[in-house]
Amino acid sequence: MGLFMQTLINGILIGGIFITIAVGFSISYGVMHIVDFAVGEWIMLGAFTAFWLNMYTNVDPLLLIPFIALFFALIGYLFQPVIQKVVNIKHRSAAMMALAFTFGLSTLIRGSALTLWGFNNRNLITVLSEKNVDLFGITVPAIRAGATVFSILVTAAFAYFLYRTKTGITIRAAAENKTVAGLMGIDGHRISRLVYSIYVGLTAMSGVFIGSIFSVFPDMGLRYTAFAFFVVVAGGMGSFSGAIVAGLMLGLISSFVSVYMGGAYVFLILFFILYLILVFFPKGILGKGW
Amino acid sequence: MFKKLPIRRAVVVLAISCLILSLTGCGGAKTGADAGNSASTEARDYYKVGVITSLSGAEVQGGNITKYGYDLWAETVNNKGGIKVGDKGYQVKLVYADDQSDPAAGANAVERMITSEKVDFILGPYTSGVTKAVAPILDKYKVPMITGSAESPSIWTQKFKYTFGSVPAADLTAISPLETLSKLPNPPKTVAVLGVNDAFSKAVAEAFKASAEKNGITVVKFDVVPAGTDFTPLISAIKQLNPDVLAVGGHENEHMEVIKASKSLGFMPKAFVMHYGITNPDFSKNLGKDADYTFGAAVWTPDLDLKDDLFGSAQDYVKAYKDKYNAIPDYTAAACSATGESFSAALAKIGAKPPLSDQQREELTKTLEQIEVNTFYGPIKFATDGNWYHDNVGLKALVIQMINGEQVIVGPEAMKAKDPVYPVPAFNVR
Amino acid sequence: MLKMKQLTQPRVIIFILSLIVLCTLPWVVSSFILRIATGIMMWIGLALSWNMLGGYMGYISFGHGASFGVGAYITGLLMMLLHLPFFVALIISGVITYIFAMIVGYPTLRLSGSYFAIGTWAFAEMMRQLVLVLDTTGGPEGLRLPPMLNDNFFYFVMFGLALLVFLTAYFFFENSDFGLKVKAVREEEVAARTLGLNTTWIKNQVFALSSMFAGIIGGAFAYWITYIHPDSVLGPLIADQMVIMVLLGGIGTLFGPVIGAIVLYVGNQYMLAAWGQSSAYLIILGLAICLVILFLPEGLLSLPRVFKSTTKGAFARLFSPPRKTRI
Amino acid sequence: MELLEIKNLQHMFGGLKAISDLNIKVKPRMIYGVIGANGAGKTTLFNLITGIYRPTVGQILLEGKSLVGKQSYEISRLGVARTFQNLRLFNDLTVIENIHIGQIYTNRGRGKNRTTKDLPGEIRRLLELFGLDERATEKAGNLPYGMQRKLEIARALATDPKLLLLDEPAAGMNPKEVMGLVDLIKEVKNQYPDITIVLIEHQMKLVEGLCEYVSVMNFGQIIANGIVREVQSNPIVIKAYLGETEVG
Repeated sequence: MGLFMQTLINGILIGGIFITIAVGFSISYGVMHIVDFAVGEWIMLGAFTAFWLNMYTNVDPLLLIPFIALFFALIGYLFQPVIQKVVNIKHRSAAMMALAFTFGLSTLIRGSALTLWGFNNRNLITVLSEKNVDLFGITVPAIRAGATVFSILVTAAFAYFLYRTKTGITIRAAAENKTVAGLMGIDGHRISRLVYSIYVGLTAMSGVFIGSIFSVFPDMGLRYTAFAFFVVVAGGMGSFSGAIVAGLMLGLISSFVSVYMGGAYVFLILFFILYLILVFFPKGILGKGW
Repeated sequence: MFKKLPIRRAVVVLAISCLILSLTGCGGAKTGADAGNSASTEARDYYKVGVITSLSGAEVQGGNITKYGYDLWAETVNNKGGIKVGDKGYQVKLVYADDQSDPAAGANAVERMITSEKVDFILGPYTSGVTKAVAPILDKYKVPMITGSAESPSIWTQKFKYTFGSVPAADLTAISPLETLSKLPNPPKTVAVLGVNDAFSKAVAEAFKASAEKNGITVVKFDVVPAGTDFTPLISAIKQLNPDVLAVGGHENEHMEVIKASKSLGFMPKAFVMHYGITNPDFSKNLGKDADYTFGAAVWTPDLDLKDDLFGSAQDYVKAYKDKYNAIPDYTAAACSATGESFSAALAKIGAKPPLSDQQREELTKTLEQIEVNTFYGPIKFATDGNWYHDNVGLKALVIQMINGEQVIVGPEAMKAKDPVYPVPAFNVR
Repeated sequence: MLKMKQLTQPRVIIFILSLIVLCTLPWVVSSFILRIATGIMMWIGLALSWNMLGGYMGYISFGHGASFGVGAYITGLLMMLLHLPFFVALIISGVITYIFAMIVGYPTLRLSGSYFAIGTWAFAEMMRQLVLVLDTTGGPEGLRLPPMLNDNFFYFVMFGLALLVFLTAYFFFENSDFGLKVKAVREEEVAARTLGLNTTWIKNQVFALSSMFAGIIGGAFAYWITYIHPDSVLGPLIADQMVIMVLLGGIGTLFGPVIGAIVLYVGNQYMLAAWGQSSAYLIILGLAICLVILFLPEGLLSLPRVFKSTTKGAFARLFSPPRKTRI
Repeated sequence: MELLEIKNLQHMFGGLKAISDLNIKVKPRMIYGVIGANGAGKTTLFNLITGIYRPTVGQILLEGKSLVGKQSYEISRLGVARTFQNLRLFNDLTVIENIHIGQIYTNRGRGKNRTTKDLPGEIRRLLELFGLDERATEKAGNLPYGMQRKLEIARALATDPKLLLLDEPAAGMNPKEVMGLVDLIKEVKNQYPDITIVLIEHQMKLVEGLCEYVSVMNFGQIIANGIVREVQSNPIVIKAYLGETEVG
């Protein structure tokens, strides 16, 4: 029973981190129709920025989160017109172009990071690192708990923004139906730019947590791209509740499979489930995606 | 004009293709050895040495360590007047090829080095996978290669003729830590073994398991997981089983994550046993005190009392390495540097001046099989039969323990500098 | 059938001449160049096979590497476990990948667009993990095939396969009703159905056909390299490279994948040789992809068209797909 | 016998009734109009006939043979062709290729009623009829809007249908273009007298000019049937449809 509860809690804490990324990712997919292969690279850049800033300023990486979020939001904002140019290309495989472009971008960023920062692993140490809380006999790693709580708070704030503010409602309108949104006089470009910048900011911010839970290295992005895809696709593009459920599912599956079946099967089963979900519930497990 | 689905054309297409495919049998009548006459015609007074290793891709980190080792050998040799053959010293020039951590790319790269760069001999890859892909090509061109890194036992069972290894296979070395622990007055009774699903790490994990069973330690969990797995759930499960020892087969990244996950879950076994990777400077640098007391297996440490003419003592080697790369060399770097010395000795013995002819390469390979070279890394003598054909099985496997960020030899009995600390102090009381 | 008039067309003459040149290649160039040429042929075949699915039919697959890997492993296992001769193993593995793709294709092809891309990617990753945990395939130890060190043999095998795929693309996709049907699926699937096209069947056929080619090429690759590993034949890099080659050359065209494969493969080999000790080539690769998409979305093949406005355009006409103006 | 007969047709989207209890009979060689406001369920009706949707309840019979449960392509091969309200051309293919794709399955039922028509000649005839001959080798996506509409009809005709379904053929056209379209459809009917046409419209002008017989749909139901003039004066129709939108 203790193991079961521990596995359950672990599972929840693994998935929690990816919820924020999934939410940002799918809203940007809704508005711009881009599946971003560079999602892992934004995570990597966020983690590295935290690492360097921490090294030179000695400020705890967790306190740097707002700065990193804003900084990357700015980068996203400045970079978005380039992506937009790709989206607007008149081509028979326009979606393909965007997909391949982000793939190229991810290769470019990864190559630059490897060249600039070398191949070494780095450890991002925060005040919560490697501490734990004992909850009725279940050990909860503090950094993971912190990441999950933070992730839920950010997601809630983002949900509030999307459902309760005027800009947020406009974004949702744009995401759900571009033509209608256009008819209503919504400036698509402005919205796309805003959404992309939010997405990059949120993703880089999550990178701080991911970097401190695991480790920081230029190749790390590849791993987390897979997890982010799982949560986004399984949850259904653009669905909040879906992202949360899928995040939990990711965590619970990896946790339970590795404890009760053997770690060798974790990825096999994760990808198999992702494939089944795609084929049978293309709108996500809750059927709420676009 | 539009036509209906061209059945007739389809038949023609298939017929042409079959023709071509059947022609290939005749077309390929020439054998590889004739096609690839790699005899060097250019005149040069230095040795051209190929280095094939992982300079990008997943294994870039280890790949660079092998490169550092090879580089340091070349630099040292050149500073001392080159390889002495007869009464003249010949400089060495390294030519690099990146295998991108991918066997197929490695096969291409090595073929390029042989046929287009016309290298005299080759210093080998970091990973076992690339070694296995490269070895048949070496057999084809009859160019000798020594790898200073690959440790998977399955390389040597294939009996490649021109491939040698200066590090004993993982199944020979990974058995020692648990053996040493089992001989303590309060030996561990249970062990949990985790391994990463790559050729080397899996071999290490299996060796851990085998040596535990042999030495009367119960294996309570054995799990081989894919690279990139989150270790938290696994460690939670292991924590419940409460083994005395957690043994991990992996590379430095996984070792780091295992220690971090254990600490964050409050799991503190009486010892962590690992293998290659804990001697990587990043391991101690990143984990600080948490890295301490980890057991590992190595075939060389900076403290060994070994010396040779080229580098001087092991300590001199460490100093040279540190001056150049600002890091402490591990046994892979040392083995790579020493690998060059085997070639030097063999070349000196047969008196082969650069560039090497095909016969001289053949002779070189023969000589490598015969000679024993004593280096700062230890004696290098390649096995000539058995399951470890062409592997340097002569080296004693050392048990090391990290203490204050330094590797200390704690076993086997005859070699140890200190007694092993077991059980090790918990993370929070260091 | 071929008429004299067709035979004297410049395009046909050039095609036949280049075939002759390519057949004599092994006796002209060095072993290393031949190896590169073999690699080029392999990638031409793979890029063309991907283009059938991604270019002509518009179903962007990021999992085409799975077919390659499955073909490689089946060929390897047949040769090692059952000791079958290479060509027999190759043909069987082609048949098995075809059947396998039919089974996988049926559910997967219900997806479209980005979902299809992610679905195929997930499936390919699943296959890699499966091979890693299976004992028969050797797991992480990889699989060794009987060594065969005849360079010319592999050059001709790959050349033959590339030619087979090329001719299939030319006759079935460029110049036939079948090709039009496939393109109709890409352009408007619903409309195609209401015009009597059984799109499900067409999609499955194209998927299975292109997978079969990738599988056969994978089998040849396995024998050529003699050592296969899940990460090297089932890794995402294989599919990624196919996609990039096709994009680089020009998606949905006959010569685009050919040009893309040559440029990317030679460029990659050159960069590795030139800057062997750096990861900077990733930067170049990434930058090249981004720039091509931004400024040459139709691929390198559209360069002659840019040329055409300034020159007489003989070169351009040579490489642009044949126009059908007569009724 | 009726060419097309729809009995008690009902279709639900989730819990919403898009079509309920719908009955239509279309005699051979007729031009039949279905009018109704946006959202009345007209396009859904076409999608049901052509097998894009599968009806919840009811029967659709073509010459007495049921179409329910058949795939779109099977229905097409039985002789039903259609156009789409928002054009669905093969934009990257040429005009000729578009029409040619329509022709691929004119040999309906694979050999049974194998057509003896001269197919290339048929393409030429369609191109001339629709005034597309000068732009025959251009990509469909590059044609002006009006021509794209015509091309879609030509493509549908190329399948040699018994029943041609036109989904708002005049959408997005100005009154002058609409009159041109009326003449064009009359000419089509002239050259292919055996074809039966069902068209969906909300512009009265087109229906008035072409159809002998109309059905008026509102909220998924037929509220009136009959000759155009009768229907126009039907008070229910005026209230439900004509009253809201301007006629013509």
